[in-house]
Amino acid sequence: MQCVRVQQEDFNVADEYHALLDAAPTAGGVVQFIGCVRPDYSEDPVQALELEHYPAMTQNALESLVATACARWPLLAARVIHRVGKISVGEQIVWVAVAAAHRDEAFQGARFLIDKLKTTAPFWKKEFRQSGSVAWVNAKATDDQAASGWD
Amino acid sequence: MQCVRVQQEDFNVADEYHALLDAAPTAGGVVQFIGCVRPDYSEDPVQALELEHYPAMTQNALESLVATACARWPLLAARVIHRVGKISVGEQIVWVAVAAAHRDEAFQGARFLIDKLKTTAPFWKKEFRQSGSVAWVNAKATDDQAASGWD
Amino acid sequence: MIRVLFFAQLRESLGCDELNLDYPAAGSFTVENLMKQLQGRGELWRSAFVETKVLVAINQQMVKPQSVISDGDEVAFFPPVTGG
Amino acid sequence: MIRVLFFAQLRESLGCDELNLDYPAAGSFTVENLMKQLQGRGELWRSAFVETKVLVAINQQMVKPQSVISDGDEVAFFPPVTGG
Repeated sequence: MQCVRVQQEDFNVADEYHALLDAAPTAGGVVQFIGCVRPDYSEDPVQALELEHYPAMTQNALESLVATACARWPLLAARVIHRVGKISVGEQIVWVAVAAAHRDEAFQGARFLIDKLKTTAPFWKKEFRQSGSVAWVNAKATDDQAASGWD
Repeated sequence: MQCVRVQQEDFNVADEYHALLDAAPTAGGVVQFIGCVRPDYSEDPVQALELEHYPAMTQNALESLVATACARWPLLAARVIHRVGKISVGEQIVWVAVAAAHRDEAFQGARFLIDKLKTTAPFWKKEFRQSGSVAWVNAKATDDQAASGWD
Repeated sequence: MIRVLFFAQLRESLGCDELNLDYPAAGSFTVENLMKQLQGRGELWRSAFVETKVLVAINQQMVKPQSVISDGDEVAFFPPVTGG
Repeated sequence: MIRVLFFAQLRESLGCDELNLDYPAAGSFTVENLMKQLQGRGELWRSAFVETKVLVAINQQMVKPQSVISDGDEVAFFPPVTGG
């Protein structure tokens, strides 16, 4: 069973993991990826991110990624939760989880979903630093490479 | 911080995930793998596994894998929990979790740990089927291939 | 009518999140045609589309600059995405 | 003295989980030498070591058949592992 959510509120990994297992009782392997707001130790550290998105497109873009993953590997369940709005350092941003009979599919499916999410889902991050400076985050070439590795 | 446990009792993924995050507050990405006793839909389904191990060797073997992973990738935390004794269908057997600054290391570290665990850590599974038949599980060639892919 | 949306840096640098444009009467109208038209709105618009990488979606699906826009479509322009 | 341990299928088919053997007086004594000695214990032992794949650890470290055993070592024989 597939499930995609875009929300402001934080999510509880334990609840989500158990809901995933309930949806995939025959799973032999589950892979979960959680992305967090990483503190940096620069002179002017990041205190929070703000995530803008394109609401009419986001849900569809994520559902389409999940559908692609489920067509490519025999997945029993694949889920994505992505937060938007202001998120402080150390907090969770994204959860990707895949259940499958075997670990290889689970790892590949989860990695595919986060790699493709990072280059195709319409989210944009803005960094708020201690000094008060605010700047949009630039896309990374390494993310493009990781995503195109699946094509 | 590294942490390896071999135990009879089940483990709580939520508690373990939070302990991992506490140990790696600068993590940007966390990957968790959970292996479960997969039900099979044969005429004589598996009802439980019994996991035998070589107690004097198991802890060291897992710690050595974690140390190797931490030397190979810049991991902030890497943990393994593996159960032994009788485990019923649907229950959790193993938890591997890795926290890192970036997702690539986290995925690679977690995959390395479970692939190597499956071919080098001294655990053996025995299947108990509905009819009362009991048989040792055979090692899989695909597991050897997955593990040697890291050499 | 075409509804045109702008997001993130692009929205901020243009000072505009949405435009409603008349659909041109003649011929096939592509994303490239629309971008050229938008660049004609002034230096701010020219530099936003020429000097930075801009992605485009028609009706919430990512498309290429050669894609054809139909009357009534929602066209969104935005910088490379940075979620996850 | 060498402490020899057997696990899983191997333990069950041999009906033996542990042996304590005298360390041989002369020359270097390898895992292969020990395996040959164990096979001499009878058909059950011969077939267990010849017909199935057996892994070996000296003092809880996986080793190759050519590895040398020292007096006082713990040597463990077991089938391919199936954890995880």
